[in-house]
Amino acid sequence: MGIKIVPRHGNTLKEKLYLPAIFGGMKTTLSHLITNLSDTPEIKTINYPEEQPHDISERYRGVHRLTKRDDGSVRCVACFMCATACPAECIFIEAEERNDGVDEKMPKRFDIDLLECVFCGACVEACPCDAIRMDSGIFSFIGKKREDFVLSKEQLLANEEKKA
Amino acid sequence: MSTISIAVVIINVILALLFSLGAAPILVWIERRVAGLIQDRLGPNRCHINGIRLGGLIQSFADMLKLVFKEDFKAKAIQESFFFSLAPVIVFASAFLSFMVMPFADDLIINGERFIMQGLPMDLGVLWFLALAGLSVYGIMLGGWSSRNKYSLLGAMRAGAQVISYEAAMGLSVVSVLITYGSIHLGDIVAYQGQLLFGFIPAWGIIIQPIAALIFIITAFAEANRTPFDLAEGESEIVGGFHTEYSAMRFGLFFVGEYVAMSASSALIVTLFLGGYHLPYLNTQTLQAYMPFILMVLIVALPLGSWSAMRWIQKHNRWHKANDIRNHESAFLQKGLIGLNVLVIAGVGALLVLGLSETSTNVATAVIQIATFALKLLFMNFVFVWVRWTLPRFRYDQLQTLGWKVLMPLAIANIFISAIIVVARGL
Amino acid sequence: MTDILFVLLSFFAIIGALGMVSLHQPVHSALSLILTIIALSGLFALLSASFLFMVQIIIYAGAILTLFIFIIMFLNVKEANLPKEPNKNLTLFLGSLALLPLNFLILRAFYKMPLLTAPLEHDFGKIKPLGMELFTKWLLPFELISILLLVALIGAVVFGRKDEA
Amino acid sequence: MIANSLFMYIAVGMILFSIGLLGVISRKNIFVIYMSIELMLNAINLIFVALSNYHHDMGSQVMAMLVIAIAAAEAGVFLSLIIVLYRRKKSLDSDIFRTLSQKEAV
Amino acid sequence: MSIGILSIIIFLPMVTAFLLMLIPLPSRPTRNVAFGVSLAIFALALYIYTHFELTGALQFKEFYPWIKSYGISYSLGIDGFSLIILMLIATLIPSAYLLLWKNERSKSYWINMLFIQSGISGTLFSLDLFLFYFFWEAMLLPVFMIIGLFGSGNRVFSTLKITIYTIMGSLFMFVSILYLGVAHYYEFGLWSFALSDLVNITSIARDQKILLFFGFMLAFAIKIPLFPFHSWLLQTYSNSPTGGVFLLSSIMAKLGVYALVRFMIPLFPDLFVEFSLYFVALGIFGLVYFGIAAISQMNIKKMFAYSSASHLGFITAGVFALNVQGMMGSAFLIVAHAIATGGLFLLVGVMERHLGIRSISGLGGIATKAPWFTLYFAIMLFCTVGIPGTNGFVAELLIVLGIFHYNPYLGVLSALTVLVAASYMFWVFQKAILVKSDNNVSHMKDLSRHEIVGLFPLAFLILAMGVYPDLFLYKIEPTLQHYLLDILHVGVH
Amino acid sequence: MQWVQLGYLLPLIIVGAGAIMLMLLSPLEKVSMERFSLFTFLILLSALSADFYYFGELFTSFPMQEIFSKMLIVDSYSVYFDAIILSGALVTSLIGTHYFQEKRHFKKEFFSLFLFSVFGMMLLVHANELLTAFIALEIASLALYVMIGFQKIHDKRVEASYQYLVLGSISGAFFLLGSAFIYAGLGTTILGDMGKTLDALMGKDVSLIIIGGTFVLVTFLFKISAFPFQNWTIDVYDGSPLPVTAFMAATFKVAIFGFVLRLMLIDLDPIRDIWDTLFIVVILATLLYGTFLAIIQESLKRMLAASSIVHTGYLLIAFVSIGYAGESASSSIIYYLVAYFLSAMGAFGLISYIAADEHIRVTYEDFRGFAHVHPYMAAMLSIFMLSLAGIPSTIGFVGKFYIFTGAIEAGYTFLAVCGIIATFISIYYYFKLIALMYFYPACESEWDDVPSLRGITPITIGFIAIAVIWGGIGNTFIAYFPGVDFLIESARLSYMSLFIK
Repeated sequence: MGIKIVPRHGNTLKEKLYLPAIFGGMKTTLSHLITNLSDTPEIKTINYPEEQPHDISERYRGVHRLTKRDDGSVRCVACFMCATACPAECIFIEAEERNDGVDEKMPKRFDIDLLECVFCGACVEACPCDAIRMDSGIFSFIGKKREDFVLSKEQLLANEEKKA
Repeated sequence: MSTISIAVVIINVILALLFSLGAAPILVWIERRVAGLIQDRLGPNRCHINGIRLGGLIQSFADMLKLVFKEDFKAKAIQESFFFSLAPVIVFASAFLSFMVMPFADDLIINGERFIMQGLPMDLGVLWFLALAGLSVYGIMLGGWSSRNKYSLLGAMRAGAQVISYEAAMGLSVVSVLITYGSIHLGDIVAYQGQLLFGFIPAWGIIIQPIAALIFIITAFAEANRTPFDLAEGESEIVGGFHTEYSAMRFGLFFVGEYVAMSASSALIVTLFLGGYHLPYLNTQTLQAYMPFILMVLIVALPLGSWSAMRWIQKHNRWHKANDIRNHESAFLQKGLIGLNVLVIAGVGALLVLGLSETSTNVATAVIQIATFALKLLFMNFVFVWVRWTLPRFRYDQLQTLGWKVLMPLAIANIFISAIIVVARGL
Repeated sequence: MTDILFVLLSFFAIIGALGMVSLHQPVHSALSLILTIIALSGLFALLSASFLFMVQIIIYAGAILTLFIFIIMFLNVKEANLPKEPNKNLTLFLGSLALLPLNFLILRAFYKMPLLTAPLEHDFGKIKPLGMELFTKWLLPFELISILLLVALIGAVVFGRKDEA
Repeated sequence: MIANSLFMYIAVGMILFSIGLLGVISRKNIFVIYMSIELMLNAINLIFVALSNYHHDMGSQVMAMLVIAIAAAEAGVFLSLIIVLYRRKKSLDSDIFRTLSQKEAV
Repeated sequence: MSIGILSIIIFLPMVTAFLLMLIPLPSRPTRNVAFGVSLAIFALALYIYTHFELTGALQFKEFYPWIKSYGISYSLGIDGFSLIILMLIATLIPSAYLLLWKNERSKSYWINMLFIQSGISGTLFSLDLFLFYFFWEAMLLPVFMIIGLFGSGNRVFSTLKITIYTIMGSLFMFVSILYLGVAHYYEFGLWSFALSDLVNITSIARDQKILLFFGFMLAFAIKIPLFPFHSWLLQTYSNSPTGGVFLLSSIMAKLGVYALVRFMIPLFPDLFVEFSLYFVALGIFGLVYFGIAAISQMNIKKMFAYSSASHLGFITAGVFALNVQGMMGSAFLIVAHAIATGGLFLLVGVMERHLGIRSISGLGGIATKAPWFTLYFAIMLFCTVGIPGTNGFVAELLIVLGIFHYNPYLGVLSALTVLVAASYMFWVFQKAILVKSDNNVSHMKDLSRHEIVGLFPLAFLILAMGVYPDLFLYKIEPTLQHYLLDILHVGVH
Repeated sequence: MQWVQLGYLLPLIIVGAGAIMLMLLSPLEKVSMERFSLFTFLILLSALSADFYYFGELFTSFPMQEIFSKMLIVDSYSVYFDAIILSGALVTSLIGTHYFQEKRHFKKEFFSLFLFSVFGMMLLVHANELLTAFIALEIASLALYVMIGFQKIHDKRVEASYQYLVLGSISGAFFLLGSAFIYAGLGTTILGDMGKTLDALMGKDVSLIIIGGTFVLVTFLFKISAFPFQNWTIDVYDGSPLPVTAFMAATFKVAIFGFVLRLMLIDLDPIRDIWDTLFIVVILATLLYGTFLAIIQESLKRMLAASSIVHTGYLLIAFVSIGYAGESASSSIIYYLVAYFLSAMGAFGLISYIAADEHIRVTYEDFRGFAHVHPYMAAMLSIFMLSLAGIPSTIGFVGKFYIFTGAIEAGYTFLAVCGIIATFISIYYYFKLIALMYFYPACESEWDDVPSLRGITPITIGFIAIAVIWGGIGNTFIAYFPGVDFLIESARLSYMSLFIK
């Protein structure tokens, strides 16, 4: 490692004047403006509510969902791994005994506060039994109160995997 | 004071108000739309009143309303609440007042009475602008200081130092312009620019004094705190600069004041360098002499222009859902344009048929000149916006270096050269 | 009309000046001074010195006091660093008493002078005749001012720059 | 009538001048001291301009302009000096600057 | 341009002193050179003495313009009165060198002595008042140096004191001189400070004239010192080195009297007459006062200091007696007292060098150890007291006569007071020299050869003048006649 | 040809242009400090030689009257003062050479400022109009303020600068107010015209001019540090670098007197006697208080500062005598200015030379036994002290002689006596130093750091010492060599030139 001396550019008079470069830049922006005003715009913006985004990738981390077992019951065993892994501490789990014999424990409550969540996906990685996923594809979650953003177990379970 | 003079005065004031204050929402709109279009996106285009969006212009009014009705919040730490409230007023008022001396048209003569077409009929001219530009910095500095917020203070400091340093270069560049024109009165300056240079080039300031024009435009950017000199706001490093703590209408005044100041700068640039209210090759005398001819050209040109505008609207002003209320807008605009055409042609036609009296010629000249001025003003404002979305912000030391080491010596050298030329020509 | 304006402007000028000497915070003082200066510029306008009116606003209000306020804010003086002036008002009062005779003496000398009634030329105080006056009769002082400003500039640079060593 | 009298202008000017003088004498804040000096110069300007009107002579308006320029020059030096002082002493109290009266060498 | 003999007398020591300052000679050769210079001046003085004509007019005049715009000139000249003092100086200074031959080791001592000699001569010869003032002040500096450098005790303070004191007096004189100059300018339209021109002034009002008179008088009174202006005296004398005291007491104090006669009489003849009574009285009062003060002193040096002052009061009284006896007596006493006091102080210096003490109570029995010393001491002392046979007797007799002529009551008073002096002088002689005491005076050595030689002329003069006074008086008489008859217009009684 | 008249202004132009040239040169690394000293010296020398071209000629003229319109005057008077100011500056630059090179923190701009202040002073003498004079005064003062505070690392420098600046500005405001009143009364501020108008006004009410003149005099009294305005002097002189102190004490005062004498003699002449009583009080107080201050000082520099107040008192004595003995009093001022200038310059210069090393102190006590270690320096210092005290054979004596003669000639014998009293008290504090230097044994170690006598500074000081002596005794013995008479004659000539119409 040494210090790399980068030669300074812009020693010619033209470059030192700066004005040609500035006018060049302004020409570029103007050409964009005119193109976009003309019949062949390059505008990439979609008119969102009316036009929906069509290029969301499959790996997009949307709102969480809790997966179900084949029997429709919650897959989660309330191991708290996700809550531990969560950097934003937005997962609140209350465990209870599972009496149906399928497993030993299950969450009594499983709340995720989306206002806290940073959508990092650490909980998904941490889950030992693939009980939590973020493949619902919901990129826009709307609520009118703060309380609306705390998703309960039921709501999480209700989220469906996004179909491609 | 006759009725006409009162009317003219009122019209003048209203025009000044329109050009400055009324222009503010339009400028906001232009800014946002142009920004969008330059960056390959749409600007605001949704807000509407009964389907009428005017390309998103309504959004500006909506924002205004929002600012007016928002909660006026003041942090508890702010002790100097008087100055805190005063600051935006100063910014706004000084920007607004500085617009007041711009001539929109040549002196209007009605019934032998001469009216100066300015908001405030003063002959101080460019000095008035310089004075108020100097005062406006108090608003920024007071606002930043009384906010008791270090970011605000930093912003205020930056603004203060910037304005002080650029004011010098600005004043000097103006001096060289004044040497050329031989007057400080803006009306005389514009009248001078109605001449032709070598018989075929309009003697606009930008052609006679390109260096002064360049310096003045640059410093005007700095005085108006516009990018690339908007370090006072510097949202990326000091949050929002001097207006971090402001909200609601207090913020609104800052916000509007900035656009008014921009407008005022543009108006001065137009006046000093872009021929003011003159159409190229058509100064007041020519206009008055060839008035019928020009009106005829107008009758022909206006429908043509409207027709292409209508074509454009038809093509672009569509909405996605067929049943949206906003789809009516296209038709409304077309009807409006046609109505305007009819009105203008009828009026002008009536004038032509009835024959032009001197007064009506004068009034028509004034109207045309006001329109010209408005167009030039709009163009200059557009340039402001255009530059903003092209150039990145300066670093602070670069800003000062530019001001003191480049612009100032250049301006002084320009004064020398101008003076020598003027004296040589005079001999 | 002019009388009312005169009274108002003088009132503001004096109020501003009083505020300047009596307020504790330097920023407040400076702002009061701006009030005075703007009021004074109004008085200049009343005296039909229109160019000076502008100059007063541009130079004094626009440059000198901006710089002043800039520095005050720039130093960001804390309350603790301000001088304690417990007897300020008392000294101001006593001082004003002491200055009364002087003022009386001076004003009495002026009292006998005739009023300014004669009409002025229409371009009195306008920039053009003023410029002619400045660049013919007063050329030398004008040039000297440039040297003075140069000296001040060097001085400011000397004081302002960083000490090496 | 009032606004027409030289006396009134001089009176205002003298009042301002006296206030300035008072400020210099009785305040300890170096900023205020300097502002008082500026006020004095301003008062003198008012007197000059009033006299210009009185004598019908624009010479004294020129004088007032020169005075403004002088004030600007002084302001430059003064402010830079104040910065130096404040940086060294961390105070705006003119009474603190008493190193000179102390018996000290060099 | 020729240089007159008086200029040589003034400038020879000065130039020599400057040369000595620049040439790095050690102390001893410096002293030898200085002594040589003083002998040379003695020779020149003898030349003048022999060529002096017996008139009251000024002789050996020299005149060069100096500052033309103010009419200031470099003009010199002597008359009989100056001549006496010139001779005195010329005689005393070589003796002083001899007396101080060994004890003063520093080079600057000798250089300062030379400077003093210059200053004294200059003061003595000046005819222009400006020039006179110039030398009068310039004379002070080397004294200042000599006391400060070589004195003892609180010498710095005493030097400052004497300097300020004397300069204070002389500055008032300065103002008076300036006033006279201006008055001359107003009256004649010409600037001049020459004595011969200033005496012509008639335009000064009496009130101013009185002030001017006292302006001059103050300077001289301090120098002499007269009664109320003596407070510098004690400390200075006791702290000064021997040479310094010698010069102060025997020469410079006399210059005060000299200047009094030389300048005040021509300038203010009427006032001189008018105020003479007060000054005679003051002189006699000084005589008594200082005499009593002397008695109460234990320090021998201080005692002599007071005794000297007391005699000077006597001299002053004689000057103001306005008759030829008084004035001649004064001139005579100036010489006599200069010699005697000078000798005494030199002897005290010797004693001090050997014993290191000055208190009278510490002495005693010196006579047995040092016979030569005792002899000279006795002669000087007798002279001071005015024992017949010494010149002191003649002088005092003349003065008493003069005062008696002037005013019989004062004359009687003065005759009585002379006795006071006798009493304490004898007491000292007895206590310090003769009576044997237990105190240790064993360190006392007798005088060395140089000292014996140096003191001999003094002792000789004392006796010679006492025996044959006319030899010395005839040269001065025309001058005094001139003063009294031509200027003061008082007859010789 | 009016361009030829520029020749009259040549010294002024040289100094001004030189100052600007030095300013432009100062950023260059290549040019060393020594070179800057040399440049300064050369500029001043050439200005001085240009000045001497007109020296001793009786004339008066308004150069370039069409352009400068009587704002600037050149006459024998100004030429004479120019000569004093320029030689003062020259001497300062010579004696300062050592100091500036020893002490760090003197940058090259210093010399530019120095020349600017010389320029201002010369301009002040040439000014023929009140505002022009004020601007000239401000140029000189501003440059001085900066020169005082140049070494920012010392608190006392900056404080001295501050103190001087504040008080100077206030006094400047008074000057302006005074000018305004004079203008109010007379309708002009040009010096010759004012006098004429005032003559015409005599017998009518002139109270405005009196008030205005008083205010102008307040500034004057302040700048020369007379009694009610003397407080700054000691602190500011003490806080300044020594050569700057010398420059301020000697040269600046000369320039101020140059202007005020012109004002008083030409313009306010008809009403001048109004201020006599005021001046008498001021003189008495100045002498008294200055003497008191001088006695209580311990530091030599402060003593010299205080003594400069006393010297101001002497000068004022002559100033007040002008009314009745115009010619001799004004030439006595001019002569005394030279005398004081030489003595103070020498004293300050020598002390600055001795104190060039930072840790040597300059109180009285520090000079104990100085003569035994450095006899030549002590001798020179004694000469300067004697001259300041006014002991015969020095120029100070002759100066006092003229002052007092003038006072007596004007009928102010009383003032002369007061001056005399102040003089003999002054003996105390001057002779104290001599006594300390000579009458105590040397303490060798303390003076090891004092530089030996080498270089340009001590030679200059030596010349000053000789000049001091020569000014006291010199005359026309040596043909064609200027002595006392020459100085007096040229002072008279310059006085006469004021009245040429």
